[in-house]
Amino acid sequence: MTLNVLLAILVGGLFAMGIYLMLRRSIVKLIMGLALLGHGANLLIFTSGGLVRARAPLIEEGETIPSAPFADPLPQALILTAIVISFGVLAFMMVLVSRAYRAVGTDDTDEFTGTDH
Amino acid sequence: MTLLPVLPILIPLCTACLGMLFYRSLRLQQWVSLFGAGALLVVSILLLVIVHRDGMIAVHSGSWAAPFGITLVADLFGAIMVLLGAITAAAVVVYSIASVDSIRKQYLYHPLVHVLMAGVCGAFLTGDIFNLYVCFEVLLLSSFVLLALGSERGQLEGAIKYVTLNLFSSAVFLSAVGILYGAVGTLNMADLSLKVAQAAQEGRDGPLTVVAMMFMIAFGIKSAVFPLFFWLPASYHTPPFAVSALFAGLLTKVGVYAMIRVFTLIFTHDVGFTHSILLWVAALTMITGVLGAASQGEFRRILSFHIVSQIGYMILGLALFTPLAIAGSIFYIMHHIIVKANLFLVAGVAHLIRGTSDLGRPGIVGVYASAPIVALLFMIPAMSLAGVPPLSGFWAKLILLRAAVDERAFLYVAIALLVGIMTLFSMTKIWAEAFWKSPGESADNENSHDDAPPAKPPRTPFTMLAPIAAMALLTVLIGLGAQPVFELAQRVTDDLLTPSRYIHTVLGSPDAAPSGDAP
Amino acid sequence: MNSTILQTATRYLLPLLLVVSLVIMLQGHNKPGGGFIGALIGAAGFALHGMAFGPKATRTALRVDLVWLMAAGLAMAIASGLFAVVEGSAFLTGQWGSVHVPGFGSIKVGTPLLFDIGVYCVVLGVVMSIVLALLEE
Amino acid sequence: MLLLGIVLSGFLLATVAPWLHRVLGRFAGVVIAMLPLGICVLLGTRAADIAAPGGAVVESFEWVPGMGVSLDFRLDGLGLLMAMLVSGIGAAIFIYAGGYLKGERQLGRLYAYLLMFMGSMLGVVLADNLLLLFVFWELTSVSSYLLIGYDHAKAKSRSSALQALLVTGLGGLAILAAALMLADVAGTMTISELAARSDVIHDSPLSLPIMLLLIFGACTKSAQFPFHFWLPNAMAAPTPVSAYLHSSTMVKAGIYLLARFSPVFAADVLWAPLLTWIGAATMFVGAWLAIRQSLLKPLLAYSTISALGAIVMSIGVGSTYAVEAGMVFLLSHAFYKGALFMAAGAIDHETGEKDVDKLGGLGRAMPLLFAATALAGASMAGILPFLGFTAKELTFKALLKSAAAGPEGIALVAVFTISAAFGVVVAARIGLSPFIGKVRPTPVKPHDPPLALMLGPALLAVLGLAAAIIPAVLAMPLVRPAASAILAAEANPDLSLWHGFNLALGLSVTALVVGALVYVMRRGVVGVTEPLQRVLNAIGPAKIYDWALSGVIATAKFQTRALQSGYLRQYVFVTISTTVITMGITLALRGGLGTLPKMGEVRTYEAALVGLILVGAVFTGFARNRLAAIAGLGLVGYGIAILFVLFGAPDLSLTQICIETLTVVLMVLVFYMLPDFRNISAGPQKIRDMIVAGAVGAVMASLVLLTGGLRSGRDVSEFYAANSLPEAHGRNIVNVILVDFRALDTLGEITVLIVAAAGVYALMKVTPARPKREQEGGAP
Repeated sequence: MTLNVLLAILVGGLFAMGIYLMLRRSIVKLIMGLALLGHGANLLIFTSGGLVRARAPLIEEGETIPSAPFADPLPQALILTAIVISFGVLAFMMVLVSRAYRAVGTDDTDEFTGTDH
Repeated sequence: MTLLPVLPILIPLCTACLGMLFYRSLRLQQWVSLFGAGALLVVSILLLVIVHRDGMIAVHSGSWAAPFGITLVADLFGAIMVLLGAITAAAVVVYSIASVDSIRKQYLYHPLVHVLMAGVCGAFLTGDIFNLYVCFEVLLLSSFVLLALGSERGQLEGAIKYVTLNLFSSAVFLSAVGILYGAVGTLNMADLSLKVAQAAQEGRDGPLTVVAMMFMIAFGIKSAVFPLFFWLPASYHTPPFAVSALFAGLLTKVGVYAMIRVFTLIFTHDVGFTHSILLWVAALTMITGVLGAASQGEFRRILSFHIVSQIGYMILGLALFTPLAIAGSIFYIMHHIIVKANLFLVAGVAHLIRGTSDLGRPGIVGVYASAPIVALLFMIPAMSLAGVPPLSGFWAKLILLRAAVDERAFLYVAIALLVGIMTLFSMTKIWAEAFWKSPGESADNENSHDDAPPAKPPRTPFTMLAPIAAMALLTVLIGLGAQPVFELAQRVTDDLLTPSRYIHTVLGSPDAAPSGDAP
Repeated sequence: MNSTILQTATRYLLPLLLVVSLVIMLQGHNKPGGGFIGALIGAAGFALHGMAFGPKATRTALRVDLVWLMAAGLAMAIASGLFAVVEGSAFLTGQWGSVHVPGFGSIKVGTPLLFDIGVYCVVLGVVMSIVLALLEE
Repeated sequence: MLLLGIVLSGFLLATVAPWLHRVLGRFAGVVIAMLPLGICVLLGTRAADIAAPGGAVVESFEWVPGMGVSLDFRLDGLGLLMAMLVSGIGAAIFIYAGGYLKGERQLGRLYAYLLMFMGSMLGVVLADNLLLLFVFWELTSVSSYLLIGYDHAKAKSRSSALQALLVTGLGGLAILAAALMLADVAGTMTISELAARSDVIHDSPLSLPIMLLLIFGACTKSAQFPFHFWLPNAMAAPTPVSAYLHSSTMVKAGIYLLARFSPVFAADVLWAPLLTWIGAATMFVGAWLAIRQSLLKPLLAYSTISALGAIVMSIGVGSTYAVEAGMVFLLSHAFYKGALFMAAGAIDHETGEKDVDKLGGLGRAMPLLFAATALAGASMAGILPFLGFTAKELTFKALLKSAAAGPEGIALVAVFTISAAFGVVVAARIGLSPFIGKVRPTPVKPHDPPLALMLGPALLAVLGLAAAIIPAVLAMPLVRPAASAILAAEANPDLSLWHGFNLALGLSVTALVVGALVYVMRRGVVGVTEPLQRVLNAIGPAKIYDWALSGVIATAKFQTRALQSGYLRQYVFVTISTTVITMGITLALRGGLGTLPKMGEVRTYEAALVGLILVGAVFTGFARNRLAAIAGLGLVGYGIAILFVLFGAPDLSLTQICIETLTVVLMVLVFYMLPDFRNISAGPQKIRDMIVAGAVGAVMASLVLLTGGLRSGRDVSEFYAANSLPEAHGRNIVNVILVDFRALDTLGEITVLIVAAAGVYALMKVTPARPKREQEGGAP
């Protein structure tokens, strides 16, 4: 098994579990599903951005360029941004869900149908 | 010149910043907000004028040459969209003065509106696909908060659906960006255009088509096309009217904008496949949306479903992919942002007058008799939405219909026409129920056309009427002066269908392969 | 969570964490770290404080209104980009100079650093307001 | 500027009409009437210019050249006839409306709508651009909607207004479609150029659909069977509106359109028979239904339908005689029907009674009105020496001529004779019976109506007589150019009243006699018409309209309930299924197996780590309580952090650890307030969800595999590596990207964070106030 097969399985697994949780009726599971989905997407970028067992993209003292082989820094920056954004979204979503629970009185999304009928 | 295209992002951001600094004084916040919206409007007019005169502008943020830094590109399309956004924002901010309660304002309502605008303008101006994602998140999260602000049960329920489906969209978008970067090694949209075309030439385009479909799904959810629109009718009628109007005018159109941008600039390597899917999407979106509207009995719900149906028209233009058709889409977007935002604002006034948004009794009734000006201000955008000539919506539909006739796509002509008359049906339903029906009406009251003077409704504040009137005037003006607007749409189309111009502006020389040059 | 152990621990941990957080922020340009991670570590310290002494005490300890902190951070980040505009370059173009710190030698100081400090402020403000809002529930 | 000014003046005056009404009060009608009167006179002065064959006043202004829409106006014979009717009758109507609706609050709006209608109608008949015509055409529909709904507090008014709008609107769309195709085929939008290209149009495969769509559109507007049903309902409008729009002008727009296009389509084999028989059927059904009515306005409405059918039939027959007859019929109908409508309104207004059977002996109380009504009625009945007689005579002549060609013509003659006889009945019912015989009590004591109500009917009734007696002055200048324009050849109608004793006269007399007989034996005849009425009631077009409308709404409700069910999991399911199906199909069709890149074998610890993360994910997915799920999620997060370290991403790893810790803390804090997990999904649903989730996983995994080998270069990261230290003064490239190369992203990112914090804070602090006025939204 090569490395990217392994990571493909990991990405696929995270997406699958994320989706499965999103399809549950519990709003708590919904959030966890979204969290897993976020992890999956981050790893997807990490993997398809060119995965290598490489040094961190840091320039050592006295050098002017990082010594090869170094990992592609751009996907890392993208993922960092994405992690932070999904944290913000997740935090908001968690509180939203707890407020909705308080307003509706249940954690079952099947009861959240007031706005569509 | 290097600042101007950044300003539509910076002004709202700074406004939001100031609003937060003054968050303890609602008065100051209000003035900051008004000033910011005004400044944005002025700057976006200026931007459009300059771009129209001198051609598109690319600004490399941080002075890092494309494709290494993030490039902001103000082409005609982007500039027009920014202006439309600024108009909507200005109208909504003025409208909010009297219509949004002080609790919401204490909890940063105004700064949130401006952050949303920063995201919207950023999305219209950015030339970088990942930055587009970031801008989407900015506008999305501020829309989440604006939607839920107030914590009423309906808001919370609607927000959960809205948030969940939009987050899924973001995840798809993000994954697509990741794969795209992995595949072609760049994020700059102009560079992507070159690289994708190159990959297609080398026969490596199969997976890229899958990525294209991922973008279609992600933007499809955001623009609420069939069958990805559920979040919209579930939530758009729950927040304050000003917020609904802002969302209705702008948010789905950001999705459509992104769809048009990506499927004219980057993914044109497999048009036969991608755009024929879009054609079906467009048709089904038009039909399901308009049927959804026909089934509703509440002012904003009817309007919400109509957003869906109208998005179908915009996608239709993109899907037909002829110059005239795309010009039709552009025209449609311009018309729709103004008209749809305005209709939601009118709904707010009707709500203010009658204390409810439901149609029929008990509900909004008798506005025609008691507030004829409001009735007129509803009639203009409503008829425009239904495509009644010579208002703006007529021209938008006409262009698309001509394009479809040119392509001999008669099925779509028929669908577009029938959806048009269904739209007319919905609008007259609102008109008949909310405006014509009288409060004291008995089963078949004879002597009713000299109806008793209706109960004095609450006075509609000037700050609510003025933005509506201004936007109605704009609707009429676009209708009567359709030619310049159409020419603008044609120029936009010309730019869109000649990606080399965009690429040239961003990357410098026409076929510059990015090299490792220092900036 | 009125634990004496936690309170005592926090008294020692908070300053330590704050120093670490500042160091990580400042060295971020050259080593792993940066404003974001730094702020998270700092926030962890204050969060600990909040759990030990209650959110009200933490708000006092923070000494600064969180909304202002966030706004100031954002303003700093924007301002760091506007320096270049004054010079006629594009928004966010890095402007560098060196500052001579006695006993430390010459340090390169630039607007990206200011930007990172802005990020630090924002993240600290954000995390703290979320944590405190939840603790106050 | 003449024609443009004429058309626009109505719209301009409309904008100030409500204000005029407020300022001028009861004189507003008269003042406003000066505009149509002026237009009528102005047009009259141009009659000489266009009398010559092919003569026309032409104007052209640019409007939206990009879409081929220009303000092309063309005043030819046909346009002149129509425009003079619109403006002339309009003048009478405005005066009449001022009297009829005296003191009404919303009269100002009525004036505005009527003026808007007048402008649009003038636009329709003067436009020489297909799309311009459509623009005005739709505006007539909209103004008709607003006018029918004038009594907006009545449900009947509203539904009638909607019905008229939908039926004529549908027709309007057909015309739009036809216009676009026609423009495409013929390469021009100019109506007057189409006739010259009729062979091009004829040769196109689109010719038939264009023609059918045009006929459909015209038939809806002109209330041709089976689209006639909206017209009687439109009588819910106040009488001035009925008299103006729904008898003398708007309903003739369809006829105008057919007349306008007959030079283009006359060569088509279907054109003539279609129009002839649609017209004949309409004429017959209208007449048949008319004699069943006893209320004033329905009586007139059905007879209008019949008359419209007769004119369409004439255009269909298409011979010189027939077209001439049609134009004379159109003119005479406008005169007498306008007069009768206004008279009927006056009767209703002055007596409070609408039922003809309950009226009688009014002649003594209102002699002037009686005189006017009788004159108009006589014209309608086709008695010598009224214009109605001339029209009927000419029609008979034309039909007889075509009857010589075959049995179809004979059938037409028979149908026309019967319809004419029924017309006599209607004329007698309105023009005669209310005024003669025994005086019957009415809700209001009758007396002659005021001048405002008298002027219109009297004028039109007299015109019907005068035009017949001195045709050379009053009828010829209008009818001849109109017929010439339709025939595209010089017409020369013989408008003299007396042609000697011939077959046409015989048929005219027959119609009169039969009419008189039917009038006398009306009750019996009504009994005979019962079956037709019953069939129409059961499966008639009005019924089909109702079914269609409720069918569409039922479909809409069903569809929306199915799609917009309110269940979030269904939304998520549909959205995700769509995603995975779309991606899966594309992958299968276009994917192609790329070359898998060589990345080296997996090391044991890597496999173990990935296994651990997967276990964490599965644990989260199937955990029985929330703490376990949070723990599983934490495992995933920290595992990924380690993975980041292994593959050269220390910054990511640090961030991931911090964020993960924070997330876990928040989750514990928040979910503390929420109930623990329950098992609420049914078993089959779980399996279905697993299949979808598995499919997504598979698609994403194969996508990762496929795209891994595509990577073409690392230009961008090489650039970062090369420039990070020298240009951006930083050794940590990731950080340099974040704060310098792509700082704009970071700016956006911190903005997102601020918004999230604001959102969390607001959600925690704001509790919804009790529903107050300013609080909006919320679930019902």
